[in-house]
Amino acid sequence: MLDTINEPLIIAEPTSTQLSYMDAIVQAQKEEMLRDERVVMIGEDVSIYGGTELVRSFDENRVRNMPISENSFTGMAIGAAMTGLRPIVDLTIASFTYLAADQIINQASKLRYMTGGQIQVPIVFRAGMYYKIGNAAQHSDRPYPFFMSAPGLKIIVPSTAADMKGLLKSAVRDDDPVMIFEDCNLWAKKDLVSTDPDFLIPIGCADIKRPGSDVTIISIGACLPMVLAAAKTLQKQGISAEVVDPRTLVPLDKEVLIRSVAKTGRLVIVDNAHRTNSAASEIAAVIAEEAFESLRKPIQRVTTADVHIPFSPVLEKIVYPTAADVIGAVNKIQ
Amino acid sequence: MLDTINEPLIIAEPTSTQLSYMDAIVQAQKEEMLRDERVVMIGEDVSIYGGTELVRSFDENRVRNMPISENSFTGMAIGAAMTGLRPIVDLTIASFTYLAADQIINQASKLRYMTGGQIQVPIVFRAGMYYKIGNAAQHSDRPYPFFMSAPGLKIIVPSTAADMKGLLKSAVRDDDPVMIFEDCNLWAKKDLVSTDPDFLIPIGCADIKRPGSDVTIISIGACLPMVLAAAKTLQKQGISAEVVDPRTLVPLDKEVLIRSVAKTGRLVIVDNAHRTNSAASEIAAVIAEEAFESLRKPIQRVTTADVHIPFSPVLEKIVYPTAADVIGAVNKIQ
Amino acid sequence: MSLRKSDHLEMYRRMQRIRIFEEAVKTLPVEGHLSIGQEGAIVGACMALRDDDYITGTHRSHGHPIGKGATLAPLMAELLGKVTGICRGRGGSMHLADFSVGVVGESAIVGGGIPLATGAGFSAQVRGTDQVSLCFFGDGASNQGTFSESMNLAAVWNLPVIFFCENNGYAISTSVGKSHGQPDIAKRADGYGIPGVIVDGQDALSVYKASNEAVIRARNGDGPTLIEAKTYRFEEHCDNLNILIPYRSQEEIDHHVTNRDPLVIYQAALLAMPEINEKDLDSITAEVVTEVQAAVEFAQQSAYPDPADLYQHMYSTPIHYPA
Amino acid sequence: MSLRKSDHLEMYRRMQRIRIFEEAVKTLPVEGHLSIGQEGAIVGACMALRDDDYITGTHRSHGHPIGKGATLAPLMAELLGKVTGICRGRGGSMHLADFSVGVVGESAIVGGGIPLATGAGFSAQVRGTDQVSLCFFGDGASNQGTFSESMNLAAVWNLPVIFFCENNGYAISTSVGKSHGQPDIAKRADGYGIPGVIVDGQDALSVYKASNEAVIRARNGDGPTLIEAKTYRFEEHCDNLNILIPYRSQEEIDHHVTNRDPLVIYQAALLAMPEINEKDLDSITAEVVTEVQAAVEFAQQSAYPDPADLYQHMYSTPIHYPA
Ligand SMILES: Cc1ncc(C[n+]2csc(CCOP(=O)(O)OP(=O)(O)O)c2C)c(N)n1
Ligand SMILES: Cc1ncc(C[n+]2csc(CCOP(=O)(O)OP(=O)(O)O)c2C)c(N)n1
Ligand SMILES: [Mg+2]
Ligand SMILES: [Mg+2]
Repeated sequence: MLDTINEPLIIAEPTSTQLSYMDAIVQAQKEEMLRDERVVMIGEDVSIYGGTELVRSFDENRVRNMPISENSFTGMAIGAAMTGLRPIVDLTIASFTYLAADQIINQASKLRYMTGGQIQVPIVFRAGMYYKIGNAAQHSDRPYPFFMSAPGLKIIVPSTAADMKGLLKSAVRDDDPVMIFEDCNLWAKKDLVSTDPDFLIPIGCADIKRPGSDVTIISIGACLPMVLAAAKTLQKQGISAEVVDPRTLVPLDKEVLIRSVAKTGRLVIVDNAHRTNSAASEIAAVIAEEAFESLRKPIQRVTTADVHIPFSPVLEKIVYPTAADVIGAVNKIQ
Repeated sequence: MLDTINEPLIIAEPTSTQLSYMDAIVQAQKEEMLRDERVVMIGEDVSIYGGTELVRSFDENRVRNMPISENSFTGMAIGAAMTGLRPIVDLTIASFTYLAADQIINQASKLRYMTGGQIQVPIVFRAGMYYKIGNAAQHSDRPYPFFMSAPGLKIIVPSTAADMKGLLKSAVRDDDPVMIFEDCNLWAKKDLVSTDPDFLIPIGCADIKRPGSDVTIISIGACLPMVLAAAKTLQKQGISAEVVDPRTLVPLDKEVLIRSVAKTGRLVIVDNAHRTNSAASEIAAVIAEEAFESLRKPIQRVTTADVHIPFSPVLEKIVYPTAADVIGAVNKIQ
Repeated sequence: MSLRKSDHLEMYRRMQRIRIFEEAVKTLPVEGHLSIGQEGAIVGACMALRDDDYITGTHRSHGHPIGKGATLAPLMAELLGKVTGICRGRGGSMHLADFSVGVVGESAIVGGGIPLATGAGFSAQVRGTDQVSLCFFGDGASNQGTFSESMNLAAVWNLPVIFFCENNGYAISTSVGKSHGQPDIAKRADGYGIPGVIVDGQDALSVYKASNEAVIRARNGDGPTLIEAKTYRFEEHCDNLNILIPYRSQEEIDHHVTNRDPLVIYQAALLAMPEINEKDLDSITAEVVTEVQAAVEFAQQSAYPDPADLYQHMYSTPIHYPA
Repeated sequence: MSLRKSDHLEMYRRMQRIRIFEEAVKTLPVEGHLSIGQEGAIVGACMALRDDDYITGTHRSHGHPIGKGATLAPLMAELLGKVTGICRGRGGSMHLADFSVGVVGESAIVGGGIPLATGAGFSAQVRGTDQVSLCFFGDGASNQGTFSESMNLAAVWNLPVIFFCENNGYAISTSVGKSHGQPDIAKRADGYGIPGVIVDGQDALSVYKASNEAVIRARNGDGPTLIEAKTYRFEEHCDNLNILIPYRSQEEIDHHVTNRDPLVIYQAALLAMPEINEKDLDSITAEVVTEVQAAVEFAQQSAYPDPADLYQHMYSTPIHYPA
């Protein structure tokens, strides 16, 4: 298959239902596995972590439990993707992605190019970000920035059940490797989600979650509920914030981001990643380069501090960005 | 040992000598190994890749050849650092750092914090960036941005033999994990280097490689010779470029960078890393946030394109930033 | 080295400490991976070590430092996230590393501690001490590449390392039978030219014996040993898991709890010794109960870390930090 | 399956192709890791495979596709970075992956191809075909965690995978003796409950026989096999290395080149067969010489990729790309 521009994706919404973010993950996978028998799911303890329904619906050919060998079962899935399957790899906790980084970066992201397009790697890597729950530093990373620096991957960070379902389904149908970072803090959060089995949200499209005119707040992943709350408070102060969710970090939908900043002239970026080399940093760089003339004030990054996630709840709760931080940042640039 | 501010480092230059970048690496290690018997070197085929002199000077207790097991020998060195040694780990080619990313990030960078300061991890990870030499994508990465997003590491990218020697020696003496990214394109480049065995360059200090007044060019790692050449050409055009080398990427010497931009009002950042989430992105974000009022024009990132490094020389030579690119970027913001 | 009466009583004390500590944890608002059922394996191994020897452990981190002789109060305080905790509240339940008794890390990255332990052995060798390093890891962890890589490293360099597998039959919900090409993990040793030993992990004395032999080998410069202790976890993997598909039967659990409790087995062995009587054991149990109660009170009464100290312990030599 | 005359001649042809291809490479301005000396191991293994079976290889990537039956010209063009190269000039010497003959990757990350091959076997199993997957890797690669992890994965899921170790005695300058706890890599198989076989890699027929048994096992659903072929690399690791401390003796090299050349050994075996004579072999050699010459000419006359196509082949479904 040669390089082609993504087929226009049909976005239909015949009926909708209230669905949790977790159920959206399960449903997206189930629907895609029913639709296409090349889609298989592999991971550790696949029967738990929301996988129970899949284990009950598919046999061991389609849902496989893995020994604790992250680099190799990830590589195994990549090899399978190269030879006719479309695997979904559940890496469970995002801090474990480092163990599979070699296979994800050196193999999955590179092999299409390195073979001159002979091989394609249609694979989805799922990684769950479990933080804010006292898991301490070895279990609490939000490492999407890490993988953003490797060309060849597509990276998505859905913030609602609908985005999760539509983007995860698009990821499974994409012919390139896609990493999807899920946020455990959103698991229970419900949302109206289309029941159309072909409901898709295209990769690479940002979404304006709240229109506004005075300041652009770019919200990454699970920052969204908190950012929307901040926007509400700001509204009471008379500041109209436009909340934009990139949804896809690679490729970035620069156009929508730039258009919003062109309108507001002010930019705050909110990201649960550690500050240095966060997704917020990349977006700030893009805007400082491509929309500088629109900017009236310094770009503000509101991020997690450059400190490891501490176990103690009194320490952990102060490391992540809060609505107060967002409001403070917005006020700083009024 | 409790948290203390770094002791002021003595920077003395009794005599100097012409030394290549490669010899600076070898000498720095040899001097530190002679000075402190806790310093050991481990890596694959340590007798080659510039290690011959070390193998001849020290016995197997101090210089150990490793099986090809990057994650584990890196972890082994970390365990040794926690129990009284000060290892230098040669990971050879930087693309192999992904294999050791788990131990570097999940253990080395985190354990001091996670043990409440009970344990310290004085270790140096060396990674050589071999690119521009037809090695293709699996051997040509420049992955420092990857590790910049993990708190707890110090990251240095020396661009001259003197910086290499002084920084590598500081890294060995530092009580925290330090990653040093070496550039094979500089190996043969010679420079005047102090012969004082206590010659150190402090980690976290940028260096103005060329003073100027019209534009700041921040040059990362091996971009320097090319950037200095561009600055010369610009001078002929009547543009006075100040060339600043951060030398350390984490922690970043913001003060020096901001001061330069405050003077020139214009910023170009040159980085051999892939564009997205490059070190250039982080620096752009810092400046757009903390020195925005000084900026008169958009920040320009001159980086390697977001494409894997191709093998064919006709393709490879066009992916990296060139002096013409730098000049173009400067002219764009005049 | 054969065990004297005082050693036996110390072994019993440490096993009871783990058991009673963990029982107390169950009553506290703490999520944890408990070591109940595995006390014989842990303490049997640790008793073969000197105080200055090293160990590394796992996410199931409470038992290892206790087995190695740690004071209980800072461990309990850590579980509650207090500043008096062994890790100043930064580590928590999966990371009770007490460096003062030689714990070089309790890694919640499965398999992550194995290279660290290998490194502690390497360090001892380079520094020319006769310390040894013992690495606790699970059956699940044995499938990480770090295990085979580290065994090979230790074999090649003849490092004083004991690879000690607590094979409790499961990695969360995954049984050894369904995750290992063959079920005896000790058999892997042969591929790296080192001895591999299987031992009944519920029999602390057998564990001690095998560990002691491995320690002697290591201390004499004869290199690493792999020990696989077949043991069993009495509790759920950890207490916040919602496992809807059962992976082990109640009969299996009951069998182990009833017939294979390492404390009961060791008690019987002790009471069969002429020099030890029930009173010896009862008074130890009573002491440990008091000790654990005191630890809980200490933990509960301790302060939380000061949020102002968030950045403390990030760097030994902080430079421009926090930025 | 026993070999017919035509199979023998094909085996000989492929071995000659590797040898003569590599000899030609030596005359070109190409840096490469040559397979000279290892032809018997490579071709012996590949001859046991069907065209639709999979293989993965290593940085020493020239021999594997040739062994699997690839056309030479696109391989040679790739070495010169031409657009007619098998990878369109993107891959180069360490990456001569020809997917059309089932090469799923030639990984220059040592040990990186082992999981990929395991995945190709997994894929065949899920898709319900009877394809098998054979993984070439070196003695050095066997120390990567991916090797033990993948063997275990294949064992647990009974995958149709053959782990084929080209043990040429060295990983760059590091000998097996100094990097392996014990020198027989095949012995590691036992730890994962799969068969491990040692074979003389310089004897293509023995390699074929062992591989064929493993392939039959795999195709029948009986799971993976580890084969260790003891072979030898006649040339330096690659031709841009500056190794100042000798790591193998000239006598050792001479011994292998003189007495253990797989082409010479196989030639002798062939000529001992009543149905094959010198003329058969000579005409094959002549054909291969012509074929290689044509490949060199094709490569030299081909164009370089157009710089405008730099971004081609990055994505199947490019979105906002290049940015
Ligand atoms: C690298 C990594 N992968 C997965 C996990 C999730 N996890 C935590 S404990 C565990 C099971 C470990 O099993 P085992 O090694 O047998 O130890 P046990 O829990 O039985 O003591 C898993 C998979 C993890 N913490 N780290
Ligand atoms: C992960 C990784 N580590 C190190 C290297 C550098 N390297 C290239 S080839 C090689 C030796 C490989 O030895 P072996 O597996 O025996 O293959 P051989 O070269 O003998 O064919 C090494 C260390 C690499 N390419 N990848
Ligand atoms: Mg277990
Ligand atoms: Mg070899």
